[in-house]
Amino acid sequence: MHRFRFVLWRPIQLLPVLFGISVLVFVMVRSIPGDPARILLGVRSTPQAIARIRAQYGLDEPLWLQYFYFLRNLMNGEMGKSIIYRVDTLKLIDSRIQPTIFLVLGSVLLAVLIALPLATGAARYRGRLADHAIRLISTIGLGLPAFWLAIMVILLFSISLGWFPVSGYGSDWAERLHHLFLPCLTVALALSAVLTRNLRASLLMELQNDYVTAARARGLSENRIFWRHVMPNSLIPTINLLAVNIGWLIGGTVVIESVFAIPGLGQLLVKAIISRDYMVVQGVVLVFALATVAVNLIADLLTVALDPRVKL
Amino acid sequence: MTLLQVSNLTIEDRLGTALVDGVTLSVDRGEILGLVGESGSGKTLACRAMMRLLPGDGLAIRGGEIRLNGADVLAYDDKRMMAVRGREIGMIFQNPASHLNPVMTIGKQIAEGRRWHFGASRREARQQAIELLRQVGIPDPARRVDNYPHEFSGGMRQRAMIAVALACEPKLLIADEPTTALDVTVQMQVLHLLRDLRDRLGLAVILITHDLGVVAQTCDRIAVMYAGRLCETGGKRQVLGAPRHPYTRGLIECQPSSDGGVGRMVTIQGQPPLAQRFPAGCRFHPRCGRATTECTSIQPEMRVDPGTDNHAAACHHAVSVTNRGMVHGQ
Amino acid sequence: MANSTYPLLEVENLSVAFPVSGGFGFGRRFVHAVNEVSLCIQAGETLGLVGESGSGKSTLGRAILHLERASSGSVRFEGRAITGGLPSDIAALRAQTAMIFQDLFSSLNPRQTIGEGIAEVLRVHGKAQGAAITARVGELLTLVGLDPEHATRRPQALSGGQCQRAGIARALAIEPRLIVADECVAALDVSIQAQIINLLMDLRERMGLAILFIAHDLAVVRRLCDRVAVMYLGRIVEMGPTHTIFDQPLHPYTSALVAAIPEIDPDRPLPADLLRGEPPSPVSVPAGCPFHPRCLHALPACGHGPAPELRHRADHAFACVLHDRSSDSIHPLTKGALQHE
Amino acid sequence: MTAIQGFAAFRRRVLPRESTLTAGIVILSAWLLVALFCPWLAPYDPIAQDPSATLLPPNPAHPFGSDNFGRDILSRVMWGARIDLQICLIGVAFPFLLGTVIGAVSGYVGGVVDTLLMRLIDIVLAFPFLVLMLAIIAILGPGLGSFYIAMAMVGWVSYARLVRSQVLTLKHRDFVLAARSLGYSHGRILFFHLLPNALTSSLVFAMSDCVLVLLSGASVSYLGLGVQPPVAEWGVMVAEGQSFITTAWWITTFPGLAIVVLAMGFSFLADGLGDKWGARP
Repeated sequence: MHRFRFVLWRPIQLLPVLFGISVLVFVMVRSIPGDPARILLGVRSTPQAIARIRAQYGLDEPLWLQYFYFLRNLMNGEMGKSIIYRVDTLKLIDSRIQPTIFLVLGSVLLAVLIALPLATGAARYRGRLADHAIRLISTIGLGLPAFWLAIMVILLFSISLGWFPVSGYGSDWAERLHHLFLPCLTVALALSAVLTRNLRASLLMELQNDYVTAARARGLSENRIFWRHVMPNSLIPTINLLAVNIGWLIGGTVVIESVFAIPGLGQLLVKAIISRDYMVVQGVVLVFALATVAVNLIADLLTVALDPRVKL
Repeated sequence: MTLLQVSNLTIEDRLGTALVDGVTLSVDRGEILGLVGESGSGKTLACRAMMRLLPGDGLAIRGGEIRLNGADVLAYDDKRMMAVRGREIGMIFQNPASHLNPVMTIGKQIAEGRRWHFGASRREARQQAIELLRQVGIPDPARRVDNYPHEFSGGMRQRAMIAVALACEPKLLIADEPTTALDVTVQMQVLHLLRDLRDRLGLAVILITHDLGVVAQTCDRIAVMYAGRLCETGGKRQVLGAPRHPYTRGLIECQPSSDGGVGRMVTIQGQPPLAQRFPAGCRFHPRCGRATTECTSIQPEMRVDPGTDNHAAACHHAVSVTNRGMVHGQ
Repeated sequence: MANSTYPLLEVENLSVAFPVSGGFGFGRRFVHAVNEVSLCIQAGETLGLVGESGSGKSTLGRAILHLERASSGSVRFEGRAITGGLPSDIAALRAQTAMIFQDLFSSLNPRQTIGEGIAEVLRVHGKAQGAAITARVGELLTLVGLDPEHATRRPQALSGGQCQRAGIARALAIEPRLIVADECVAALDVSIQAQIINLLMDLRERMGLAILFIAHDLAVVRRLCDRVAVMYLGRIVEMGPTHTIFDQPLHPYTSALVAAIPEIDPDRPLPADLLRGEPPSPVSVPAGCPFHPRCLHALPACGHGPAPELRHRADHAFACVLHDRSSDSIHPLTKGALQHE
Repeated sequence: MTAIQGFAAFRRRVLPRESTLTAGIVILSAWLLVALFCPWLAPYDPIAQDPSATLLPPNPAHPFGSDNFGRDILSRVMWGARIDLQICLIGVAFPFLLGTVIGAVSGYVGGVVDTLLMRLIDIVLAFPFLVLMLAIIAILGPGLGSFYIAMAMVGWVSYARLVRSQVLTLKHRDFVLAARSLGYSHGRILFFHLLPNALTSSLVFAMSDCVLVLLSGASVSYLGLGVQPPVAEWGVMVAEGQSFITTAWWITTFPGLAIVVLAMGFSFLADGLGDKWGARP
């Protein structure tokens, strides 16, 4: 089918964005005042190390050439060394990425599980008590600061009830699941508020569409109309919303990982910022940006697969 | 034989304004009834009431009777009503683009009715969908059955919507301005299709429209509504050839005939009233040249002209067969 | 008039093309919404422009007022070149032309009262100053049959017919010589339609207005217009004085349109199928005569070569090869006349 | 007239009928009053330490308890309203102004300008919001000023996108065509005809954006990269109380609740205005 050419074309369209991301990341580190070599190496840099890094990144060359070196190094998987951990940034990221991935996936899963029934209930009982209650809860949910919610959740489930560990990640799968549940729940609670509100709104909008009237006029039951027509059509915008919120979600993990002391990328980023470990900052930001782009790409492709109207 | 009899139907909004007031209509099997009126005349609302599908909040049927094959539809519970919708009374709309589910194939939407009302299998329903598409004049139906609504042109979409309605095999089809959004040449094709279905399937049709030209060429009987009330009903030739109500007459005269005519057009002065400001007495009287003090206070009843067969008008000064010559002489 | 030697409006070989992305972004194609159209309007004349949806009639109307970029051809207003014209030429066009629209509510700024909208025109064009503005606004509203107190209302508070009158008042504020009316009665109730047509007739008489009346309702066009141009897929296929077009159409498309006018005559049967199918999308215009796939009289030759040229017989022009064989004696295509051959 | 009747009359006359809007206005004006009059309302100095009153649970003298330095939590929450309201207002104002103007011009002008701008927006949106902000703050150094700059650099994107899409739809409405046919200048069309119509949804979005800005400001401060101790800011207070969570829950709980309530106020206001103006961003 013609519209599936999109699958090939869309990634090509992303090239300018990827280029922009790399420029932005490059400019970000170069705009720190002071000698770049010294900044990249930290305070305890030796003259030899400074000379080496000057050569590797071409720091005496014009800026566009420096950018070229930066790209070349990136292609070779060279993101520089962390001044704190004394290892390659890429290796560092590799060792820290797993908890973050599970945190994000778990949160999305939980959030959808929470939001779907709530939004459905609110839309089907519009204007009744259930709807008002769900709307109020989701409005409160919007304003919950993740770091505070995390502490409250720890206070309740870990300290008072003792069901879950306070912090850390664990060594085997069962332990990790146990450790990750509370962080996932925290992120999911906040995310599900956004999802519930938007899914409810798009369900209500779909319910007002003319084709719903037409379906009623054909004698279909409200249940069939809702599950067969309204729900699938409302999920299409919700997928996009979820993708847009992935960026927000990754931001949330930064905070959550710090609170729960999970050795993930977010915690790494915060520590790197505080200790001025710019190579790590640069690497983590780049990884986060690429992940966001990838998620949006998947959402775009899903939309094309689900909605026959969408063309490039 | 009367299929649907609506008597004294009254629909009120939350404030108690009668948006449809005492409407009495009937449709026979195999008959096309034209329901004519301007926007806000309550014609669509009256038809939605027949399916008990009033749009929006706060609208309610406050009085009257709707009898389908003699049975009182207003007394039905939701479950029995669902068996009436689609199966007994089908409906098609002005804007097929929005009344078809945009992300479901045409074939699936037609098949849904077969599966829901008749328990057809997936395969049967698909075959029947192709057959229905052929019946409504879609070329190459076996291929088109898998298309989505946006891949159809305007006229084809209207045909597809008719096929979706026909899938439930209704006895009565309510067609709400089905040709208004179409070009004239395509409008002609759709009207032909409706006439053809009536002839072949014995389908009764209520054709809601604002266009008297469409009515004249398609319908058997005509009912004219103004501001929520019926003003004139009767056979097509009676109503269009010898209108008894001044509003009907005005409507006929202010539509230019195909030979154009010359000079200024005949108009009905003023504009249709808003629902909250329906005038007392005859609702047409502020715009009527024939109005007298009687018209401002007393609501006229529908009265059949004794010299005719069921040609009724709600006007204190309705023209009757006996003094018809006067009207025609202008 | 200073430029009385020129027609008020002259359009020559005007084309308007829109790019449509062909699926890959680089495969750019063009939709020729308006294709090599020529026409002219004299001062005080009303020209009807008819056609089905997708015929390009609205685009042509906008291109004439320089609201759409022409891809080739020219528009001249009182002899001044408008396409590629100087800002001063455009300003002269703007000072003497106005437009009225189909969509009653969307054509008025929802955040302005009717009075503010008209006053803005007066102020921008320097038609009135200070207290005179309010007086003039009242005058204009009265002229179109509204109450001066409607000036303080917003469009949402008016009915469709009143909005259309307000739109006409705003157009008149400019004191135009040409008005382009784009389907300006299509969205109105029948009883209101006639009122607006009468208003246009009155204004035309009183102010010597020229009107380009774009519509799909042929009966109304017949009543109002002096001349008619019929468009199909971006081209004018027939043009001439109103009575000729309606009584002796030469193009099969025109004759089908005329026959399809719904008539309030209970004894007239629904006309038989006049045309095959529906208007094709302007994105894929058929080769040869663009009308041939729907034409009941099409000859084998109609499907090839370039689209037929518009040929002129006195004040009547048409683009069809059917009358080639007997060019000296033309049989009008009234109600299927060709079938009798 | 009793107080209840008085309030009822006040409600009828002054407050709008919509309950969400009313709730939003009441919550926000309450916080505004607290922020304005905290020097007089707060029972204690927010940064004065009192070694004799450390880690007291809520009691009549300290309704919200006290922290490890003996500072009164209630007074700190009240003074915190000043900083956090300021974060919301300044944090939203710059992105709003910047984004609205850029979006409107880009949507109206179209062409290359618009294409370039859309690419730029795509690039900024490719970065997770908080991550990009943290990165900018990392360069500029911690502090409230850096936060505002980062907010302006990142936040304008949403407004620009919103206003641009509004302008793009409005641009094809007939009243804009009418304005062009009447010979109005581009500036007049853009600023007098398009922008007033596009602005409502942008304003509604700004109200809901206040929630996001508040949470970001508090998060950044919580991470130690925004407002610096000992200034009373809610995010900072939560961070300070975290180590005492097992023994003194009140230190973290009350500032957090303050954030939730203020955020609710903005959400209600946004929802209420959205319903009233029929604008859904």
